[in-house]
Amino acid sequence: MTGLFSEVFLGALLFGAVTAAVPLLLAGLGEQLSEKAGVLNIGIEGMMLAGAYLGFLGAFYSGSLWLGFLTGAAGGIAVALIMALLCVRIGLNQIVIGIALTLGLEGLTALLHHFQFSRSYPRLPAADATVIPLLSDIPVVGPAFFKHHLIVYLAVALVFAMGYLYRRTQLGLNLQAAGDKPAALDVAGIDVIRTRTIAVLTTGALAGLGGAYLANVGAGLFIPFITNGAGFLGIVLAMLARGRPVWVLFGALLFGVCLSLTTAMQVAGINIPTDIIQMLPFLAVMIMLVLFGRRASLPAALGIAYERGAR
Amino acid sequence: MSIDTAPGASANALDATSGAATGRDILHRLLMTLGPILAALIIAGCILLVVGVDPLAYYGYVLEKGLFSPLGIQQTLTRMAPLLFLAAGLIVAFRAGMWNLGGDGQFLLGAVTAAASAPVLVQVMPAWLALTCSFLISMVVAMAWSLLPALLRAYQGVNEIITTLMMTFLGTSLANVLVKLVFRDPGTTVPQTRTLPVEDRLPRLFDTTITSGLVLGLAAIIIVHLVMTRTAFGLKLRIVGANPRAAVHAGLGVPRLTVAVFAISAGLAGLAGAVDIIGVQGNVRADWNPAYGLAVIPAVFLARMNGFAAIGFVFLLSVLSIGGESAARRLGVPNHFTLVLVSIMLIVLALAEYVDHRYNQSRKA
Amino acid sequence: EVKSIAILTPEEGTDYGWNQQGIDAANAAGKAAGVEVVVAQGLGYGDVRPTLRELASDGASLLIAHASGYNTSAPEIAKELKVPVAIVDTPNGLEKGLVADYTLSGHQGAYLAGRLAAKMSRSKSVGIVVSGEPPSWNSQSAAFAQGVKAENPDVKITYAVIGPAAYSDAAGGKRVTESVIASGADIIFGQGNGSSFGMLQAVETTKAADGGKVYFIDVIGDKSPIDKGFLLSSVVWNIEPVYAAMIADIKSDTFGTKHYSIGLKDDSVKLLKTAAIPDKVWSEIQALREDVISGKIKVDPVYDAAAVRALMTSVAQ
Amino acid sequence: MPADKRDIVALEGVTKRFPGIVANDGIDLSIRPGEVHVLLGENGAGKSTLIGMLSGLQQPDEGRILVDGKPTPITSPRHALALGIGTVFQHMMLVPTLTVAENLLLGGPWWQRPRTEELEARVAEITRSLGISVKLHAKVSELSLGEQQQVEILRAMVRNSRLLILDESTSMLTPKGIEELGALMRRLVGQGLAIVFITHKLKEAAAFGDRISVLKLGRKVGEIPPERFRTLSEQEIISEIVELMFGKQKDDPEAAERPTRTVRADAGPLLQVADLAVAPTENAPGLSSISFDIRPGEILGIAGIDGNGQKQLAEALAGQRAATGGSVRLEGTAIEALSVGERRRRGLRYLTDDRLGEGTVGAFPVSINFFLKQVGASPFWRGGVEQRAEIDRRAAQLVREYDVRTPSLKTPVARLSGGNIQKVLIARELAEGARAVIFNKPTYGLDLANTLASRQRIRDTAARGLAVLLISTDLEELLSMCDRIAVIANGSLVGTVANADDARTKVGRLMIGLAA
Ligand SMILES: Nc1ncnc2c1ncn2[C@@H]1O[C@H](COP(=O)(O)OP(=O)(O)OP(=O)(O)O)[C@@H](O)[C@H]1O
Ligand SMILES: Nc1ncnc2c1ncn2[C@@H]1O[C@H](COP(=O)(O)OP(=O)(O)OP(=O)(O)O)[C@@H](O)[C@H]1O
Ligand SMILES: [Mg+2]
Ligand SMILES: [Mg+2]
Repeated sequence: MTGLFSEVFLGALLFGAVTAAVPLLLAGLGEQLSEKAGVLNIGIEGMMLAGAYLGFLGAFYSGSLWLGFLTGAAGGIAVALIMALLCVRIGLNQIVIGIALTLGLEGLTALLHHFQFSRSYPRLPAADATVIPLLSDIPVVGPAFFKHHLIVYLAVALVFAMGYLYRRTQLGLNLQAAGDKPAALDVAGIDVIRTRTIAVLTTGALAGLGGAYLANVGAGLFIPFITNGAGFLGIVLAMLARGRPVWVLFGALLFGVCLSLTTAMQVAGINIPTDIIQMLPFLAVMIMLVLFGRRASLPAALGIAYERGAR
Repeated sequence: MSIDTAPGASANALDATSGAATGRDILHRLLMTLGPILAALIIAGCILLVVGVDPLAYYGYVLEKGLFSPLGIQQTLTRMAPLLFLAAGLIVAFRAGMWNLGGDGQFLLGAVTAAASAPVLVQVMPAWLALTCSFLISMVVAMAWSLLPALLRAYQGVNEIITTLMMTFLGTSLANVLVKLVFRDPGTTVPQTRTLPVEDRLPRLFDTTITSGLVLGLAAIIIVHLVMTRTAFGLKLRIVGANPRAAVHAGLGVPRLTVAVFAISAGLAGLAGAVDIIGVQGNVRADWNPAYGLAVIPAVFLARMNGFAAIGFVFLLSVLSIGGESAARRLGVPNHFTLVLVSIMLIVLALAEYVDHRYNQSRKA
Repeated sequence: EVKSIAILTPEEGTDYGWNQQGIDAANAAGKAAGVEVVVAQGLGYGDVRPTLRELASDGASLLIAHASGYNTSAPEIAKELKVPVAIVDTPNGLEKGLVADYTLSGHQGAYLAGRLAAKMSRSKSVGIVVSGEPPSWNSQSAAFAQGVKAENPDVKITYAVIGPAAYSDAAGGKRVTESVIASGADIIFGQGNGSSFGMLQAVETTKAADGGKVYFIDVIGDKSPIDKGFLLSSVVWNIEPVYAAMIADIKSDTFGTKHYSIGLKDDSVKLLKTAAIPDKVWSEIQALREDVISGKIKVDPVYDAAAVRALMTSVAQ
Repeated sequence: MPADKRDIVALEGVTKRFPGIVANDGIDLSIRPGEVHVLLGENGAGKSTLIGMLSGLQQPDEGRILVDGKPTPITSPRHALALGIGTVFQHMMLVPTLTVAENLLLGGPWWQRPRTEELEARVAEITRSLGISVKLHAKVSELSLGEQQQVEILRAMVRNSRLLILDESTSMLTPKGIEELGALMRRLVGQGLAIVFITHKLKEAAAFGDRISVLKLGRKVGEIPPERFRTLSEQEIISEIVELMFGKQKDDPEAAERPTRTVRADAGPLLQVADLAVAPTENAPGLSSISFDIRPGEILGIAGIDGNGQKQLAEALAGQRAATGGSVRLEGTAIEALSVGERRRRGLRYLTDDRLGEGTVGAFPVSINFFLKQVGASPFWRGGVEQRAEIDRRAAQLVREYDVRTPSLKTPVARLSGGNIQKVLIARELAEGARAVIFNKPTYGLDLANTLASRQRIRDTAARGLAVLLISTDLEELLSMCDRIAVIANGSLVGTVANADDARTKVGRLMIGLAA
């Protein structure tokens, strides 16, 4: 059986795990940002779909992946803008609008795909990888972690950038205050609405980018419902991570690895139905919650719209 | 701290200010619902125009096939049954300030349980008894599925959004495993459960194709509404939802009530699954997941967790899904357009509620 | 007295696969018989009773429920409204005048595809990637594996399911296919709806272990219009004869008394010839095709997922 | 009234309406450097609303605000800060999950790193001159309410405010703290600042103010300008204010009246607490070996600086907090193992100091809030079904009896002013069947009339033969009501004194850690 698991194959499995993890990572980081600022962003699946569709459109017509990531992020921002206007500015129910946006984007992108691509199913060429010298020569680990598109390294760098932002900057303080006690932020002279708007728009950009990566690199094409619930996984990751970006990274990787594990076990001929293997990451998380889940600390004002001077 | 006060708090804020409904109130509500629906239709109509479809024809078909044709209205009413049960379950949870987002998993497990038990039970006992037992087992299984999130929330303070979402992912997979490995009908090549014969399913109403599950669903949601608004138990749950600390202070057994809320909410979701199987579907196929939960959640919010309003919104959803499918087929628009229409409608309705609220406030000032 | 027939499909008929083949075939059969064809597509896998009832009330003389998910509801509606329906994957569901079954299996074609793959694999390693495990795919996966082993027992077969209900998981299709290619396969036999485009993309963008091209063998439909030179073949189904026979049977009152199937014999299942297949190989395959038709080679369909997995385990080692 | 050139800020005819109420009605006000302007008024008179407009939280519906003589709409809190208006709000405005330092830094330019060193230097400077100390690196949630209030004052100072507004900032302070804050205010106005000071304690007004304005039902009903203020004695000022507020002449209404009740010495104790212990938590001290008895008709006071375990004691008695040892007996039966609800049914009542946080469900109607602790009990519920008529009837009765000022029974209770919410709570706790009552800071935040009324209720309660435990940080209050006063420090009772002539000194000594 060891023969089956050649270095190349193991490398490919892990590479696949990372590729699957990146959209989850970006969505999770985005959701975490919104939640920190007090906005429960259920519309993130819709933002990812918009990012996937527009990202693919951009990359396909321009021939540049980077432009695709840009248009993807813009797509996410466009959806986030609606969310920010409706939920942050005028305080509509975040759950209603979030679900509505997700449903709407599912329908809209499927509709557009139908009229545009459903006869030709265009596909992008392979994403070019930035090979990190030396590190990429390590067996198994090298090809798995150090031969990705540049955006993957940027996404990982973002994890640490966000960690720095939350803990060491004035903006980090503002975000936390916006989620924990928005009135205190307001009287300190910082506009809560603006802070939350910025957070939601950034979430949109990250989710859109995640969607674009999923379509352009993960799949190389766009098809309806391509995100398959990745946004909801992002929400779960963000909540499990309790405000720490690194935990989003670990969580995303766990999911990615479990997906690859499914393939590995099949290739090894272990006869467990995929349904059961697919339950593994969720089981793992549930067990973690049962063992260590005490008092998951969410921001006090999460999900509650802020209105100045309201009683 | 946790997010728990959010859903209940807003709901209660609304229901506390709304006094007894007068005729004018009802008229006003109706206008504030129909107006936005019209606006949503116009917006969605513009999208139709862009893709080259006549919106009037489209809506004509939606109305005709979802509402005004005898066949259409029967289909619409039949579709409502499971949605009503789901809505009832969500009302309990949301009013008590708990985000049961695990409805789909509970629904599927309830469905699988019903599909596994009913065909067997009808062979050994009278049909009415068999179906009743089947309903009860489904309810219990769904309740059991909610136990872990309930206990974690009640005694460990673990946020239930995460746990119920996880359990819904797990429940969906488990339902599939059960269908494929445990309850699989040996007589078919397709992995699905045994089929409950049409004669043994819930009777249809009068001479129509409407399932009597509709009556059960209506009864469930009305009972839930009355319990939540008119009884001590309901008030206790609403206190927990609006201010958990006040509930502790008032001596309510918050952990126990929490578990009760989850059990009721999940039990109703399980019944939704059972009523769909025993009333309409007859069996469960592997990988079947209608994901009703996602559409029902906003409907319940828009109804401000009021049971009667929820019935209205569920009806609207059903008309759109039945009529929209037909209209799409006739006019060559992909069926996905219905999603866009529902989405626009939700947003416009939410906006209208906001405008209405603002208007009322400025009038009172 | 057949005025119109209706076909119901779960997804849009633009997938170069199951849905498109069904709709195209219904249209062709209808045209040939001079009857109107109503297409209800993209219905999903939920409850289609409303659509069935509506189509029946609109006067369709035959409802073709073109998804295994519809095989409980369609016979019920047939009995309720006394309308003939055709369903799939339910061989023992026949009822005279009401229900006919057309359990389709391209296993004979898949067997040939397996022989083809074994002949053409440079690395002596091929992969099967599926997005789910419905019976008709299982029988093709199994037959493909049998074909491979019959051609050359030394060829390694890697079998991978993307995940449960991963029909639209294009990224998953790509990821799993890439892993399978990394395990050494240079020919991929892929079955999946939306996800098969992800498989195709993986084949197009990943090099085999020897640095050469990886080829893709598709099923049911013909993706050559969107091929970029990586499509080796496809087990193409032609359902038109089936539907034509159904219309004829309704007219002659024999509907619901027999099974319809497709096979190599009448070319309702055939292997797609592409430029990537050398003529010599193609003629060998054609010879094998005759053997299958004549019964010299017997290919038994295996529908059960567990049996397929067992088969894969035994062939993989 | 034309604006004076000397005013930093002046209000001209400012009106603010809320649904169903005119919170401010044509108010004129002038605020000058070098003056402490005291705002007085009953609960709900509109003081905080006025402050809200000065600090940019709300906009007036009519009238205008002048800053340095120029009409200036104060559009946002940020704008108010820029104008040099710093506010310490009635309700805490600190982020509990951040440290004190981070809270003080909040509001800086977003792209910057928080300038912690700079802040530390600045804080050191201010605290030195003010004579207070703050723990810069403690999480706010770990601080007592008194400490939090100091942080808020410090924050206003750090921002170089020209006008400092203090909305009921003394309500959480000890007598010593109040004195210090008063001295601080005097020093600040000495440096040329303007201060607006809101309080319900007339003595504070007389002691620290230069100018007094009195609000009543949203209107300004009178003002004592500095010229007059300086000519009056404390007693004269107080009686003038009382006249403005209540329209009747009266001596210092708060002057302590010793309890004249006599506790029957032969009666056995009604509430007995022995060796009660509670484990400390992350942000609250524990309790250790708390023991006391209260006889029927007796009021036992608990004095002490806020945050020394008062809340823990009250909660442990009520059953809301798990005790780790000791016993609690009510009328001889042990109740320490019973639930909150069961203890209440036996007659133990707890009036919380956290009215909005746990005492009420803000969004629920006033009527329901009367019965939060009786849900399911007859006659308001029969067979579990709500009897709305019965509830409304009884609620209306309680509203009348306890003089709750509410637009209607259906009004969400959070819309009431603090004093009226308190009346709802008192009515609820004293309802039928009470045997022993724990009052935790019962008059916190109440206006004078309400304070007096509440105290009278408590005395009446005891007079009916109930045992009363009165927890308060207000020594005057304890001295005016209790039979005995115990002092709590660091989670244990450090001594108990009978409320005789020298009680004040004895309690004071115990509180600062000396023997009585
Ligand atoms: N006057 C009142 N007295 C007691 N409780 C009240 C009163 N008004 C409202 N409530 C409380 O608020 C809840 C909501 O009341 P409301 O009459 O608005 O119910 P609802 O949910 O709108 O039901 P319905 O649609 O039947 O009117 C009631 O269940 C009750 O607990
Ligand atoms: N945002 C608001 N919405 C509705 N009503 C309000 C609002 N703010 C204040 N009120 C009402 O305006 C009136 C004045 O309230 P305000 O808080 O100014 O009183 P106050 O003088 O500060 O009383 P207290 O001494 O109790 O703090 C009260 O009746 C209150 O209920
Ligand atoms: Mg009502
Ligand atoms: Mg106030």
